[in-house]
Amino acid sequence: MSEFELPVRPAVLTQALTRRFGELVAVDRLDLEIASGIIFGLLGPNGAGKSTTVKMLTTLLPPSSGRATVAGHDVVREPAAVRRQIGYVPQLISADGALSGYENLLLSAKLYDVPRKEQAARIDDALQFMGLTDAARAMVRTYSGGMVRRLEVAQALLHRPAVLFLDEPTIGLDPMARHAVWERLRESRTRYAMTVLITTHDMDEAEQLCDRLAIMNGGRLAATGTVAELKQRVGPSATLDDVFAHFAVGVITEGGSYRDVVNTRNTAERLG
Amino acid sequence: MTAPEGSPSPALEVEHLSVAFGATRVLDDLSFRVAAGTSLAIIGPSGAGKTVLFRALIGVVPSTGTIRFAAGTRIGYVPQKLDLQRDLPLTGLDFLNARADVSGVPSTDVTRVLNLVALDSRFAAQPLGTLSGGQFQRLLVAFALMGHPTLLLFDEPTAGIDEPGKEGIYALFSRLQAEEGLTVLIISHELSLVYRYADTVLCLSRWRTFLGPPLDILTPEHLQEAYGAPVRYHHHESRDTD
Amino acid sequence: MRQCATTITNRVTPTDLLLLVAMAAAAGLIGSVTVMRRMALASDAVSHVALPGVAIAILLHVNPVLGGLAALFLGSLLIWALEHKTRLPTEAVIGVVFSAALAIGSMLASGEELFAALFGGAHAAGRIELLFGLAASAVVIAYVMRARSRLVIALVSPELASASGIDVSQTNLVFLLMFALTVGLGLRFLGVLLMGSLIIIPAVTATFLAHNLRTLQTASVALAITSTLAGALLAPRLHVEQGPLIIVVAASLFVVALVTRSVTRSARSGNIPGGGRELR
Amino acid sequence: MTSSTLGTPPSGWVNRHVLGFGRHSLAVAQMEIAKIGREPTELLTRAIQPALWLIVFGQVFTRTRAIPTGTMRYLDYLAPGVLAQSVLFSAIFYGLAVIWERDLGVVHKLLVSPASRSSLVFGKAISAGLRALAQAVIILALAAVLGVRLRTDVMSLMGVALVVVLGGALFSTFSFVIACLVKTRERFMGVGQVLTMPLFFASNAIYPLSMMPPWLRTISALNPLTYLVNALRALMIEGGEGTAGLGTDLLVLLAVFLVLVGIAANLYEGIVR
Repeated sequence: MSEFELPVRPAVLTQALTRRFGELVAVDRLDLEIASGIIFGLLGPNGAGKSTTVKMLTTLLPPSSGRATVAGHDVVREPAAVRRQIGYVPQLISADGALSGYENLLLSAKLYDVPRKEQAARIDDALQFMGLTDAARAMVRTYSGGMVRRLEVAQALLHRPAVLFLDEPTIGLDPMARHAVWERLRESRTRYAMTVLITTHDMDEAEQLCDRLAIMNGGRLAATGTVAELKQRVGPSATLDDVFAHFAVGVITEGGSYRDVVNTRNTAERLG
Repeated sequence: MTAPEGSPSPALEVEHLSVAFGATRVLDDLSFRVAAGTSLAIIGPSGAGKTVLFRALIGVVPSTGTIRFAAGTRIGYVPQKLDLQRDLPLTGLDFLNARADVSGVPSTDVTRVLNLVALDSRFAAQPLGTLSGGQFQRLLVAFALMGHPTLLLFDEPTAGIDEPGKEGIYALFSRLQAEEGLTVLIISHELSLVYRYADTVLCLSRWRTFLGPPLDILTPEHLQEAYGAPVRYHHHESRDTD
Repeated sequence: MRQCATTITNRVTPTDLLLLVAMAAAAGLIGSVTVMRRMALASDAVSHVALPGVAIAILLHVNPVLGGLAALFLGSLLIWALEHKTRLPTEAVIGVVFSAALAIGSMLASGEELFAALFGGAHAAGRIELLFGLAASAVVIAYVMRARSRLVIALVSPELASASGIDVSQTNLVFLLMFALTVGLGLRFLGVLLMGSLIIIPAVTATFLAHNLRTLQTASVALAITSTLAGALLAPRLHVEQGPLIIVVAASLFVVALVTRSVTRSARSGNIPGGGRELR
Repeated sequence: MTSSTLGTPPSGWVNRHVLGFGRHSLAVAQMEIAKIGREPTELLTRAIQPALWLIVFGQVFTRTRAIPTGTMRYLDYLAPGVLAQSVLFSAIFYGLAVIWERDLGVVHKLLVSPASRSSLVFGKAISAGLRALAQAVIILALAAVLGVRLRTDVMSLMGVALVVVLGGALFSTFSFVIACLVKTRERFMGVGQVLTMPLFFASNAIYPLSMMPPWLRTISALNPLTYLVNALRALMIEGGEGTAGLGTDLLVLLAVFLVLVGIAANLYEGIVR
């Protein structure tokens, strides 16, 4: 594996990344650098610009200005290369309920050009790793919320992405299911030596899962650091809640469009 | 807030309530009472029948057992799921005025409820789709408050709303309770907020049901039993997370 | 072999115009509610049910509009019952109902009668027809104005509607009947197929322009009347059929609205914030 | 664990673009087809509609000879029209599935994969075409029972199958384009419903062009359904022929289909914004 040099470049790098929707600046000159191999949490209230950032990084949405590279590839100039290097679990449900877990995985394997010889082995491996072997032939619509999420993570990992993006991965899950998803994520990170970027507005998730955090607020970066660093910056006995409150001051306390709420609720309902 | 047990004037009494869909028993012999002017939080894992309980209370789902409301009870209901179409050309005011018209309430009531929930009439004049999560929740509460209800049923009021927004919604309940003397039933997953704002907690699960003040119910043992997994939540007052 | 000679009248009489405007106003109003109510499919199925009624009326030498109306009311009752009382997949049932209606209807009428029933035709309205048309339009308009609040709440959430004391099932039935009456109004001028279009297209166009109930209804009515008047007045000059031209105008307005919206959106590099779409 | 395939695109231009297009289309189509097999009842309920047309309409008009179809029996004339109608109806609401997938989030997943947009659209179109074919089998069987003079040689049957798939693919892609433009289920239902019946009646599916008023004749000449009916008539029926020649019909259908795929591939991305 000598031809395969370990990248020293950051997994994600953005420079003055900006996205406007009409008058609204959803993401405002964002400078972000995410080192390879860590679980990075993008924390912030609804409407802080987290999902917009992820959509730009996953090539779903062109930036209005600024640039971003993911795994060394520019999201605007080399979208195809970026897509090969990333896995994405959107906030909404992306597994197809009318197909079985196995078929969902097979579709991903084929779309990502996983070599035919390796497909079966990788799918079996993924099913086992995610604890879905017994449910592999069942229709996904019969899965519980936690199972759906684990399947989606498995789909996103089949092609061994360099960077995995997860948008609010545990929204609508009950505590037991959340813990299972977190555990799988932590393990897969080590196993595949990849970088994970998650967005969340949940303190627990940020604290338990992430190595580093960036707090976004009104489209801008309010603070970055490890959980401990951030707490220290606020005060000696600060909780992450306090950190959040400190850096997200002055946010419109009621961010998030109606659509967000409906989406979240629909997601919660389908998962739940 | 008065203690719920043995309170002289219950706003709602439920005795031996059962709901079954075919062979599946969703609620089994559930009994509880809610004192007037207090708040009851209903928690529990998915599928424990929380929403079904509400639907049974408003009579959309057939049930057995007794449901007794205090005389003159008017129910305001905010459902969990509102699968609205995108781009619906309806404003918050259209929606509230429609309720005023249907319920025979004078249209001045619209101003009253908007003031109560502290929603600026500028926002109320926008299409429903452009309201923020918190604003839309306030609008739904306003809708439920039209015509002076005495009992408010709230299904997952803060799903998908961020932390500051959640605080705002719960603070609103506290205020409504104090100002309007409302009795409030809330279904929620937000244990830390339940801890701060509810007078009584009803914990539903497939195995057991617990009822009591938050301090007694929201213990790690009870929660583990109900959810089948360790559950943590932040106490805001006491700084110990766990 | 019978060549279908379509008669194109040279002028549109003032009475016809009056009737057309009343019909268009009713169509625009009922359409504005239809597009919000996710009932486009059910309602459109209702309109096709008119065909066998028209055909039977022609066979029996009765006024075809009366036959059409009778079939429309029966059809709406049937669809309402199917939607509320059975657990059958509604779309499948509706599909069957309307194709059966079309097949039977097309079979009974023949030649130019078939084309007239499907696509309508220009003709001078008699006095009774005029009175009936104006009265029915008035009924539809009054109904939408009065029942608007109930309809609005029921469309946002049937559950909230029930909790607010609205009989959702009854509201749906009356709405379907009013829809049927509106289709009946346009049978002569536009025929079964095109009247459905006059109800739906201006209303869908209006959803691109409107942000509240009042503008939606105003725009929908205005678009329906504009299309109808333009179609009726231009048809003799362009020597084409009036009914199809009305729908062509309505469809053109739709395309213009669609294109305008896309252009303004891309010019602003994205969507209108909170335009109902997921942004962040 | 081999890391050798990490993010490496398949080597070679042809392999990456041409074969990649094929592989990805096939993968999408395969999954869609798996879904069809699971809902046989849907295929059957959808077959009721054309069956009604064939039995009620066809039988009566064949007896009364009210529609001038020259030397052809009316039932023979109608059968390809009804087949084309069922192809149209089964495909035209395909866009609803696209909107549904967007509302769920499935589209997001497809769009971040390395598969090209056109291969995704093409795969879905082909699967819709095959769905139409499954229905065509039912209708052909029914037509045979009713005594329609079908051609039964292998070449003709294959030709019919090909044309049915092409027609289903064409109208489903048309529906796809509409879905990307109107974006909401409610508007789609409105527009889709308003289009279907006029497309059907403004074609030569149930009566010959010669019978139509002139304005309707113009519209039907612009209507792809007319070409689908023509092609089917020529391929399916003993002694049947279209009005413009089989080659023209096929060319028109193929050209319209490819143009629509191009448009849909360009619009697809916008649906998640």
